[in-house]
Amino acid sequence: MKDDETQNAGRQVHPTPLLDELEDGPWPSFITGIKRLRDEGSEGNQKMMNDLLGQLNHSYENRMGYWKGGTVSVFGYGGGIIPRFSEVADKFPESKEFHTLRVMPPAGYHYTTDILRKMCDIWERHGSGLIAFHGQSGDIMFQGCTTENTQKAFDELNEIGFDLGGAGPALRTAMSCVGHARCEQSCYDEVRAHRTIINKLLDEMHRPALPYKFKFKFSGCANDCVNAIHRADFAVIGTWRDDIKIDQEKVKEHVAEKGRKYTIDTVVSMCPTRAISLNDDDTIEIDNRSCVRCMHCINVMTKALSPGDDRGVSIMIGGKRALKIGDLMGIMVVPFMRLKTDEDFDKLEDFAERVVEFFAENALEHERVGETIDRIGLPAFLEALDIEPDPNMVNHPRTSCYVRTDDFDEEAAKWFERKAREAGLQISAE
Amino acid sequence: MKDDETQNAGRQVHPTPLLDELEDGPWPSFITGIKRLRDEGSEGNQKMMNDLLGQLNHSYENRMGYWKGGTVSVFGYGGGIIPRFSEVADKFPESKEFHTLRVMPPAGYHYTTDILRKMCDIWERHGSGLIAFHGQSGDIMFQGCTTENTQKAFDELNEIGFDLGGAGPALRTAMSCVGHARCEQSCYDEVRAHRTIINKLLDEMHRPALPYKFKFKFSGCANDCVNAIHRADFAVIGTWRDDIKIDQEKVKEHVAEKGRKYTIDTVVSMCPTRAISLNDDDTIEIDNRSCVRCMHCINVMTKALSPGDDRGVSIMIGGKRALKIGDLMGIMVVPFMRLKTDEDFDKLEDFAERVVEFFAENALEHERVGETIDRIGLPAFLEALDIEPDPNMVNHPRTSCYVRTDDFDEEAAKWFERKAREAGLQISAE
Amino acid sequence: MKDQPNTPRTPDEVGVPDPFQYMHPVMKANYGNWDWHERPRPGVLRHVAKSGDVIYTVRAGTQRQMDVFTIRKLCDIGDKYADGHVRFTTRSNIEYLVADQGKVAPLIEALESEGFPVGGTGASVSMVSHTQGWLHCDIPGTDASGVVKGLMDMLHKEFVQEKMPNRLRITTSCCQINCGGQGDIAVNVQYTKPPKINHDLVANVCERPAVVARCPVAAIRPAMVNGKPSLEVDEKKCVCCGACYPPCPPMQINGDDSTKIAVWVGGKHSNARSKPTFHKLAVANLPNNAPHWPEVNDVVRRIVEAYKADAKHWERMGEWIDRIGWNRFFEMTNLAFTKHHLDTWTGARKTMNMSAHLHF
Amino acid sequence: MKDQPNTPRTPDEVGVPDPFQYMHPVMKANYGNWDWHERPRPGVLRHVAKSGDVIYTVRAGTQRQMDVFTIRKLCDIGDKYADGHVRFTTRSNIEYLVADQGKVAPLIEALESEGFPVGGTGASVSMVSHTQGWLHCDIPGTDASGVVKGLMDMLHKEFVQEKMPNRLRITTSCCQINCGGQGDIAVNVQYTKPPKINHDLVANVCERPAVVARCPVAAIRPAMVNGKPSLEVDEKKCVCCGACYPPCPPMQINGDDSTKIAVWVGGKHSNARSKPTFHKLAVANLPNNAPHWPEVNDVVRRIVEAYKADAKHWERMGEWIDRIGWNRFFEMTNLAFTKHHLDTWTGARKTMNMSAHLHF
Ligand code: SRM
Ligand code: SRM
Ligand code: SRM
Ligand code: SRM
Ligand code: SF4
Ligand code: SF4
Ligand code: SF4
Ligand code: SF4
Ligand code: SF4
Ligand code: SF4
Ligand code: SF4
Ligand code: SF4
Repeated sequence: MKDDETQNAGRQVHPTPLLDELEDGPWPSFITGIKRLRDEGSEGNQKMMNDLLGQLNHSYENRMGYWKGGTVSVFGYGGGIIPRFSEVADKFPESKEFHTLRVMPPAGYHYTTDILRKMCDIWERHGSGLIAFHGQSGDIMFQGCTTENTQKAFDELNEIGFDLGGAGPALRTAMSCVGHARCEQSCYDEVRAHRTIINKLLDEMHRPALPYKFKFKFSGCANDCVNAIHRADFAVIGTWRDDIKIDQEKVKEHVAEKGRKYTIDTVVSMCPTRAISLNDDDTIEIDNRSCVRCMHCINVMTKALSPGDDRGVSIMIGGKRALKIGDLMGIMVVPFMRLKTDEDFDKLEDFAERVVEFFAENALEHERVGETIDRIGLPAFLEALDIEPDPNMVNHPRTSCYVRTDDFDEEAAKWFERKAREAGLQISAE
Repeated sequence: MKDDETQNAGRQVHPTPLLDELEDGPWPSFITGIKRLRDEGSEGNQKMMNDLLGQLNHSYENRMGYWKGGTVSVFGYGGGIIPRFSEVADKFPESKEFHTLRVMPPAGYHYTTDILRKMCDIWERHGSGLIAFHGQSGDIMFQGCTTENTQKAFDELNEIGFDLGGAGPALRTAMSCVGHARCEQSCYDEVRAHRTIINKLLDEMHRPALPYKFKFKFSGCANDCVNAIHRADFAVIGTWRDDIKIDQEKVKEHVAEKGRKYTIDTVVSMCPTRAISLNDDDTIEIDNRSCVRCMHCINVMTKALSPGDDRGVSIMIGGKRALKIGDLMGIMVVPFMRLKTDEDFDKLEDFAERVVEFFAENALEHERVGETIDRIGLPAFLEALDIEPDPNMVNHPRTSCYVRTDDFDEEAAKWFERKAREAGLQISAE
Repeated sequence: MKDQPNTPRTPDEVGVPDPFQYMHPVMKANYGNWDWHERPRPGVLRHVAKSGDVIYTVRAGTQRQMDVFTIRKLCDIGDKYADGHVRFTTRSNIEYLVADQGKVAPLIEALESEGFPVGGTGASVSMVSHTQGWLHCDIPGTDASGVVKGLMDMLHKEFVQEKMPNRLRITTSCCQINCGGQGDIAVNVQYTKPPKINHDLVANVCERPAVVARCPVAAIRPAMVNGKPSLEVDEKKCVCCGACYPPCPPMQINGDDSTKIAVWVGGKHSNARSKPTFHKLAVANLPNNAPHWPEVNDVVRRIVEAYKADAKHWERMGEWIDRIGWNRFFEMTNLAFTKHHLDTWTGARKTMNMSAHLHF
Repeated sequence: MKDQPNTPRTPDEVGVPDPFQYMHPVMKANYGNWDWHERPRPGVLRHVAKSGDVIYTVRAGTQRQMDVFTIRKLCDIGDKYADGHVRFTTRSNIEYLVADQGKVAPLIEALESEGFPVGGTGASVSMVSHTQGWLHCDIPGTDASGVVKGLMDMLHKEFVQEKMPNRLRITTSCCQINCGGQGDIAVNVQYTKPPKINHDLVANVCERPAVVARCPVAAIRPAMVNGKPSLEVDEKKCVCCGACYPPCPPMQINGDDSTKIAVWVGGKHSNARSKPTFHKLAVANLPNNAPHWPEVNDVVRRIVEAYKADAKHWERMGEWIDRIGWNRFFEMTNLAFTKHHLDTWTGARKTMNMSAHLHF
């Protein structure tokens, strides 16, 4: 840290006694980083960050926030910027505008150092010099920009191949796990699914016209490394339909290495549906009918076990956090959709479009799709989307007898037709 | 069966072609029994049962019921009789009145053949000759009585030591399992608990003045052989607080007899909280902290395992069936109440009285106590009854952040006080 | 009082009778001090007290709705082959208590020869829990005793042997009030049409505000019909629950054709292993086909057979289905999963599968 | 367009960038064909492809809110000791992808010497998920980066080693909107007072019907105050959720003293073993004590320690508590169970213990 006189082109540096306390400790300090921008950044960075620190210290003192919203956008787009205007601009004028550009990352968050440096350069010139990898929705957040510079910053980011993400009542930036790129558990091509859907629906992101936000998240398997079920309106999770693949030799090696009792305690007893039993010869038996594809045993015995070959995705609709009706998790709406061929991807894309369309047409203002489903009931949602009811959608069938069932037989006929159709398909496929 | 001419004092016997079909098959036939009353019963029985059969066959033909309610009671009591008047009395006049007397059984349903015969004699004289052991609430149901004979029948039953049970908006007849009388799982004296509470509150049974029905049920352990949790407003279930008692020699015998794998599959893997492990020497280890007193392992190894010694009851409030808000199960409101000494029984009695009093004062008309709790929220119910909140009351603490917590610290202080008190008690007891 | 012979007798409010006067002496002597039990054969329990005393229980099925002749016959058997002490179980089976092992076999023989099946213990199908139906109730959609008789005739073999994975408990209810409990299998009336209102009677018979309050979906509103105060039902809202019928009989919910039967599965009262559960819809809209209800019996049979064939020892119906998945349950029983299986009642969301757990 | 220099540039709607242009060549070559992995040491993953190819991942913690100097430093390290390919994880950790095992140790050394902790893999405490707080948001009750910094300073040791029973995921949210997710431990703002309304501003700033609609308990109604159209809150009903504040800033929900912190436990996103769950209230009303939040940190530390000491391998926080019981959780962490822990929201009944299962 330099001393007060020399720095910041002669301006006073705001004292930040409370923030200074956040420079100790082993974890990297955001305060140290921001101070460096104040002290060594581009001229624009320095000014803005000095006042930013001043305002932040003021917040720490008074335990109150001092930003308010507004409207800022770039040419051609209606969203993607989070505008921030200071309520204490009189004291801290240089950070009176401190907007964030939400920028979509490459699917799976892959970067080269080269592209990162380019981003830094742009943001040093036009913004505050502060970037977050990533926001909770997955955006690269270029934080701290004047209204004037917003367009410039965007133009340059756009030139290097990046686009704005979502904000407001719109399709939001999506996330996908590392999956296929590195992970052996991955059951589908997350990058392709992610890019196919979002790029198809891009208009809904850039020109906000939905009743409220709509988020997609893509996890390659049920470990759900991007928290899709809780945090996406449309969660795509990899799974498989056939049997878990077992390499019995490697099972034996695992048991030999970890011990028998340990294997029983951590694998057999922890299977949620008692589907696994350990044979006397230290191989295992999996009752695949009872297996719910939870991933646990595969996680523990990563060398010996792996997902089956008949892979695809399941789709859960309606996750969100607390506003208005309380937290919701996505409901299993599509138990299985194969996802391998071009046609498969087309189907997924088509389904995504139909759900967003349903949302656009049926949700109330500021209502998430999960709330819509709660309001109209799952059966009505399924009917609207022409999805056939399936036992996998529920933990168990209804327990309440409050329902009018005079058309039960017709409904049952649909099920039997479907089963016949599926049986037919299976026969013809064989 | 006699032939038509001779029987029933010359009256025509109604043909009962549909009912006749219920006389085949290996299970004892109620139709054969009723026909016997028609054909060989007392004169009153014969007439009444002929028309009863006629009406019942009529119901079978038309698939409609033909009884309606009304008001019938005995001197001094306002309840206990289910009045039935026929809507087809023109066709079947002799069973135009067909009331039921609900009579409370001895706790645990114990009888001698002698007392049963006495009941038969009374009912042959004053009623239809048809008795059910027992109704779903546990009453002996003396079914089929004229208005005129109701008092007579009751008087005679009362003389041999029996009393009317509940009907209408009142305390209802209770049930208790065989428990202490024969069952090694029983954790408290069900007979005493049952009789103490019901006989104390008897006025609420005989002179209906509650907002709606109120049922007690008593099970000696969590196997709940009287279905208390679903079907009682106030369920009393035996449990224990200390460790499960293990006779390791008998464990070994069990394993030797049933096999190791079978023991793992049916005991170890089936424990709901993974509290059991099988040692290499075929003894078992139970982590009693994790055990939820579900009874399963004790059921399977009845010789080797038994409930601990620090026994008592837990109380669940609010079970009922479907009307109005859907099925409810009782909520765990008192996790543990020791039940051994006279004082303990006084406490139980007192608590039961307070709950019924709360119900009388706070429930809406035709509202069960479970519905009241749902309406006002569990915290308000606990406060009204001066019960301290306990984690055993919930599967888990709240997940919703919609709550005003500014008095959290005062509430927390109560908990710490209670814990200090309990610790003190434990110390002074030692 | 006593000197006015015409005044009715004042009741002696004895309350719950003391059972010790009727209890078998061995049970009385060892009250609260039992040690363990075993089942020497289906229908027989052998309980051993800590004192070493032994009591045998022989359990037999009855029709519950018993004529005095049947009861006396049971008493005769009790006097002749047992010790004159009996009890009835939660499920209306009779139990003979016998101290002497030598009496057990003759007792069984006597019971069986009189047509009372001996069984209902352990992993058997016990007696169906029984309600009133057309025989006695004022609101029934079907009969009770007849339904029970049909089911127990069919399942008789499973009563007298213990060959199920765990105990299997069946319950019936003859209207949607559901006096029967939760069941591994529950056979319940399910109405399918809104009530038909006899407007001429409503004003006289029904307390209108009370009826309005009784409806779980607020589908009833007061209305003037033909100039008389009556009630109106919004048929779009009505869930055909029948709750309005008992307080207002002119709102007839039953119809010879529209009263149907639904079968539910997976209810459980005990706390053993899993927590108690409610039963879940398996199939609705089965015809109310007295006197044999063949369609209902057929469904029950398929469910019992599937459970028997596939469940693991100690798994109750609901626990078995949870393990193998509802998909496979519907497949094995050849029943259909429909939109009506998706819960729509309060708390419905918590019954949805909000996870990636899947059964294929 | 191009010939009008003053017209803004039309965006090139590229959408989600193609990651293959940035992806490490070994990952690209083996895309979708990985076989297994292991963790040679905390912070390092070794993934083996079906082809036999190997990729090492070295994971390090960052402050997420990074200045360009920090990012460039990370890039320098990547260029010098790794292959110039990186990614960021769901929890804002940076990952270096390295084909050559020889580079792993020097890379770790370089990261650590520059102050970037290497870890966050396997059964460790990974980076706290991070939101905006006073630094950027318009509605925050507390800061985010400062809270995260404090927690990670405290838990640094648990980040660089893998000594927890399973992965432990912490999340924070700087207002009750809760942009942070569910967490094994969640540190969230919990308001304790109804909004204070600046009636002079409401008419100009707020769309009143929209605000009324936003309230989950219908506690807001339009009202005239001092002759101006404004809004009124029924303070008895208000659950202090703060939902009215974003659409209507004059309804100030924050107060220097009344904005408090609650800690929640047992949230889980993965489907491994148990289904995903929401987190549950552990303690509320902790002071919003910047810059170190010692009371919050103390609670978190106690929870982490109890879990670490007592849970079985592979049990997540919520699974552990389910096994040992909430009673014991409160005992071990020295926290209080109060009436506020009893759920009162929609579906609350299903969170009650409707069974005889008990933990003593
Ligand atoms: C006699 C009776 C109690 C009474 O006071 O009348 C009784 C008696 C016994 N029950 Fe029960 N249960 C009786 C109704 C019940 C009920 C209620 C019901 O059937 O409506 C239940 C709850 C059923 C449910 O969950 O829906 C019940 C759930 C159990 C269980 C738990 C089974 C499970 O694994 O879920 C056990 C434990 C066991 O099987 O070892 C049990 C165990 C027993 C034992 C073994 C207890 C003992 O050690 O003596 C008794 C002998 C049972 C046998 O049949 O082998 N009893 N038992 C009831 C006989 C009913 C009948 O005639 O069939
Ligand atoms: C007789 C009996 C069925 C049987 O054959 O065993 C029975 C019969 C009736 N029940 Fe019940 N209930 C009988 C046990 C039950 C049970 C089981 C129990 O107690 O364990 C329940 C479920 C538990 C509960 O209490 O919820 C039960 C839940 C109902 C209900 C629904 C209550 C609710 O809140 O959901 C009603 C309707 C009402 O009360 O308005 C009802 C109403 C009736 C009425 C009074 C119908 C009416 O409103 O007119 C029936 C009279 C039938 C008759 O003609 O005798 N009955 N009823 C049982 C009583 C016999 C006895 O005293 O021993
Ligand atoms: C890199 C990352 C995905 C990404 O695209 O960025 C990732 C990568 C892996 N996860 Fe994950 N998970 C990542 C976030 C998550 C999340 C989301 C989160 O943390 O917010 C979850 C859900 C957490 C929850 O349930 O709340 C998650 C739940 C899992 C699980 C399930 C753990 C469990 O038992 O509940 C596994 C299985 C395992 O541990 O073997 C897993 C396993 C893995 C494996 C072993 C998969 C593989 O075979 O490669 C990866 C290495 C993990 C390691 O750290 O040892 N990953 N993983 C994320 C790293 C976050 C970090 O920096 O800490
Ligand atoms: C920046 C970010 C937090 C962060 O630091 O990472 C964030 C910040 C805000 N969120 Fe969020 N949310 C962010 C991810 C989330 C997530 C997590 C996710 O997407 O996985 C959630 C939970 C999931 C969900 O969608 O429900 C989330 C749930 C909300 C909600 C509640 C929505 C609900 O229906 O319950 C709101 C309120 C609203 O939309 O009215 C909200 C609103 C906001 C606003 C726009 C506050 C406002 O209304 O003015 C915040 C702007 C802060 C700022 O100044 O930049 N934010 N928000 C995250 C977005 C960064 C990015 O684009 O990558
Ligand atoms: S969600 Fe599954 S596929 Fe994706 S990174 Fe996690 S473990 Fe791998
Ligand atoms: S994936 Fe899960 S459910 Fe399937 S066998 Fe493995 S542990 Fe059991
Ligand atoms: S509830 Fe328990 S104590 Fe009572 S009879 Fe059943 S097993 Fe025995
Ligand atoms: S009683 Fe139940 S919870 Fe306790 S150890 Fe036995 S099986 Fe496990
Ligand atoms: S279920 Fe309905 S019809 Fe049957 S006894 Fe109960 S109230 Fe009457
Ligand atoms: S049948 Fe049920 S839902 Fe329909 S009007 Fe009557 S009470 Fe209401
Ligand atoms: S949690 Fe609240 S304060 Fe924090 S970023 Fe999200 S909306 Fe803003
Ligand atoms: S804080 Fe929440 S509950 Fe209170 S008035 Fe505002 S929106 Fe309604």
